[in-house]
Amino acid sequence: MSAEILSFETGQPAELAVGEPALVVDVEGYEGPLDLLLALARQQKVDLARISILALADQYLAFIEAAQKIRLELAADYLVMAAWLAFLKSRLLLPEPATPDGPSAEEMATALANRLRRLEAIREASNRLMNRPQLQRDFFSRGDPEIIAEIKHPKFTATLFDLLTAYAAQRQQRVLATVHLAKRTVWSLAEARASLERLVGIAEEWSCLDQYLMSYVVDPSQKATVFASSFAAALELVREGQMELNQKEAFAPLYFRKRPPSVTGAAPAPDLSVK
Amino acid sequence: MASLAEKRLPDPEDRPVDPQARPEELRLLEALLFASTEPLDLATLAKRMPEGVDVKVALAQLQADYALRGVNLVRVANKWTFRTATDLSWLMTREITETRRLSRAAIEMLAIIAYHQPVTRAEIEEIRGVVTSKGTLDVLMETGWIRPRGRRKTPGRPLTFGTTEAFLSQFGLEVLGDLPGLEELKGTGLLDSRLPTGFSVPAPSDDPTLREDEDPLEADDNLELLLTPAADPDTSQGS
Amino acid sequence: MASLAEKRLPDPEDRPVDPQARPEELRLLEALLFASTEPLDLATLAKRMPEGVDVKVALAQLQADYALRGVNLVRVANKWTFRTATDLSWLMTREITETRRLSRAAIEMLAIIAYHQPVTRAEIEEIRGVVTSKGTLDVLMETGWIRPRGRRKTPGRPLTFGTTEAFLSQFGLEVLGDLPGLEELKGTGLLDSRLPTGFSVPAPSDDPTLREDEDPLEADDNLELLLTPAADPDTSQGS
Repeated sequence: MSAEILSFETGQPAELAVGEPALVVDVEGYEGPLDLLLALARQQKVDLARISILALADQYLAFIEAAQKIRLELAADYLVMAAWLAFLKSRLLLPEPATPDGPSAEEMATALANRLRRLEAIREASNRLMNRPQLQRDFFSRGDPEIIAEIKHPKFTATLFDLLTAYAAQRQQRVLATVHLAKRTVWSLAEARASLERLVGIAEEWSCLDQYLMSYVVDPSQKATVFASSFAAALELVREGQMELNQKEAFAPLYFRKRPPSVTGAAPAPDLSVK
Repeated sequence: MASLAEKRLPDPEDRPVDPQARPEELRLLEALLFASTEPLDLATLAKRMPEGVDVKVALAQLQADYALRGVNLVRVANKWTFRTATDLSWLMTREITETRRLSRAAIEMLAIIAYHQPVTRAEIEEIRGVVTSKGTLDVLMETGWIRPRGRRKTPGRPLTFGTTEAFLSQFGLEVLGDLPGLEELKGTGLLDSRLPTGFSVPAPSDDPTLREDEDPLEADDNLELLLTPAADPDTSQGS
Repeated sequence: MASLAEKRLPDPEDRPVDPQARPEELRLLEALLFASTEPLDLATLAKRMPEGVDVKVALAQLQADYALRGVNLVRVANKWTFRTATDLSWLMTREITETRRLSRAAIEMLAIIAYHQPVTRAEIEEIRGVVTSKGTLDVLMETGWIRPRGRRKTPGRPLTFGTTEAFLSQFGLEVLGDLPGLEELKGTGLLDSRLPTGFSVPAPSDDPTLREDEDPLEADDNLELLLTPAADPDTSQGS
C-alpha cells in the first residue's frame, strides 16, 4: 500500500523517487475512489466523524499525482474524484462567498465524511454478518429428511355446459349418422366409364351390355344407378370412337363391341339368334 | 411441570453450570446423527467423537432418551439414524387434492347416464356407438357422481347405473328434472332444430326406487369385481 | 441417573401408562419437524396436529426441551425447524459440502441489501461508490438470499432488492431485526441512503408488503432480462 509514504501533515507526497517499489500500487486492489479514500482516511487514525477532509483531499490528490507520474492507468472514476476533491479543497481554503450557491464547502465535506462513515459501517456490518454461524457450515439442518408420502385425492371438474354439450352432440351425431347411411349409393359416371373401358378392351365380338352390367350389381337397389351411369358412359365412348353400340328397338337389350381397327362400312348387325 | 415462562432458553453462558446440562457426548452424538445424510456406523461415529468417549454406551443412552419421543434412534443394518416413531408413521403422509378434468369420453358417458338412467353399460355403448373402456367407467365411479343402482332383469343381469346426489351438487342442479329437455336443448342451440321427428330426449329421473325391470344389488356384490371386464359381458365381445 | 439397564426400551404396550411419557403433541411436533426438509410455519403445523392443541405453547415447550441438546428448535421468519447447536460447529466441519466463497464485492452488496432493503442497484452503488458488475448481482441471485421485490416509483422504475427467508435461514436469524449491529447502525443514522444523514431512522424490512414508493413486479417481468446490462443504464456506458 502506498498510503504510508504520503504525508498527510503536509498533504504532499513524501520524498520519493519515481519508480520506487512502494509506489507500484495496484489501484485494482481498491474498489473505486471511495474505497481508496476510506483506506487513506484510516491513516488518520481518528474517528471518521472527526476526519480532516482537507488532509484527506491532499492525500488523495497526492496519491493520484504519484500514480500518474509512473503512468499508472487510472480509471476515469479516480480522476473525477480527484477533480471534485481539488474543487472542494479550494473552496474549503477560500472564504465562503456571502450568498453561497448550493451547499457550502463545509456541507460538502460533511457529506463526504458521512459517505465514508457509511461505507465503513456497512463493511463492519458485512464482516459481522459473515462471521455469524452459517447454515451447513456451522450448524446443520436435518441431513436425511424423511419422505412425506403424498396421498392424492383427485377432484374432478366438469361443468353443466360440458355435460349438455357432450350429450347433445352425441345424440345428434348418431341421428345424423343414420340419415347418412340411408342415402343411396351412386355409381358415378367415372366408375361406369372405367368399367366399360375394361370391358371394351376384351369385347371383340358383339356382347350384351345388360349382361355385363348385371355382374356388377350386387345390391338390387343399385340397378338403376348402374344402368344410367353405364349408358351415359357408353354413349361417351361411342362418340370418342372407341366402341360401337347396337340396339334393335326401344327398350331392347343393348349390344356393344370394340370398334374394329379399320372401318370399311357399316358394321353388320349382330346375329341375334346366336346368342 | 415448570411454567413456560420459567423455562426460557438459558443464556449460552449458563450452559456449563446448568444442572440440566446433558453429557456433552450425547449432544455431539445427536448433532452428528441429525445432520448426517445417511445412517452412521459405530466406527464412523467413534472416529468423529472426542477421544475417550464410549460411543456404544452413549448410543444406548441416547436411544433410551429418545425412546418415548416422536423421533427414535434406531439401528438399521448396524448403522444408526433418527427415524420417526413407528406409531406416528401416519404423520408422514400428506393428503393433496389434485384437480383433474374429465375426459371427453367420460363426460359423454356421464351425460348419457344422467339422461337415460337407469342405464346399463351396453345401452350406453348403443347410444354412444362405441365400446366403453373400463377406465372411463372407473374414473366416473371415482368422481362419486354415478353409482350402480341395481341389475337389469335381462340375461347376464347387467348392472344399471344412475347419478348420485354429488352429481346434482357438482352441476348445481336442485333435482335431476332440472336437466334441460329436448325443447330447451334446441332453444339453446345445442341441438339442431331440424332433427327428425321421433327424436326424443328422455325426461330423466334419479328416483332411487328400483324400476320394474331392475333387481337390487346383492349385499355381497363386489363392485370392484363387477366392473372388471371379465365380469362384464359388455366387453367380452372383444376390443 | 438411572443405569442403562433400568432404562431399557419399554414395550409399546407400556407406553400409555409410562409415567415418563411425554404429551402426545410434543411427540407429534418433534416428529413433524425432524422429518421435514423445510422449516414449517405455525399454520402448517396446526393443520397436522390434533384439534385443541395450542401449537404455540407446545412449540415453546419443545424449544425449551431441546435448548440444551445437540439439536435445537429454532425459528426462522416465523417458521420452525431443528438445527444442530451452533456451539458444536467444530465437530461438524466434516459435513461441510464446499460452501461457496463470495467475493468481497458480493458480500458488501449482500450486506447493503440486508441493512438497507428495499434498495435499488443505484443506491447500492451510491453507498459502495462503484458500479456493480452484472456478475456480482448474478452470483447473489444464485445464492437465493436476495430477490427483486418490486420497482421504485422513480424515473426508470428501477428494481428494488430485498433478502429472502433463505437469507435468514443461512445466517441463523429469526427475524431481520436480529441483524448484527443493526441497532448501532440505526443510532448513527447511517442507514439513511440520502445524504446528508437525515432525521428519520429507517429500519430495513423484508416484509413482502411493498413500501409506498414501490410498485409490484409485473407478471411478465423477465428477471433474467431485467438484470442484463442492456436493460440497465448503469452499465450500458460500456467497458
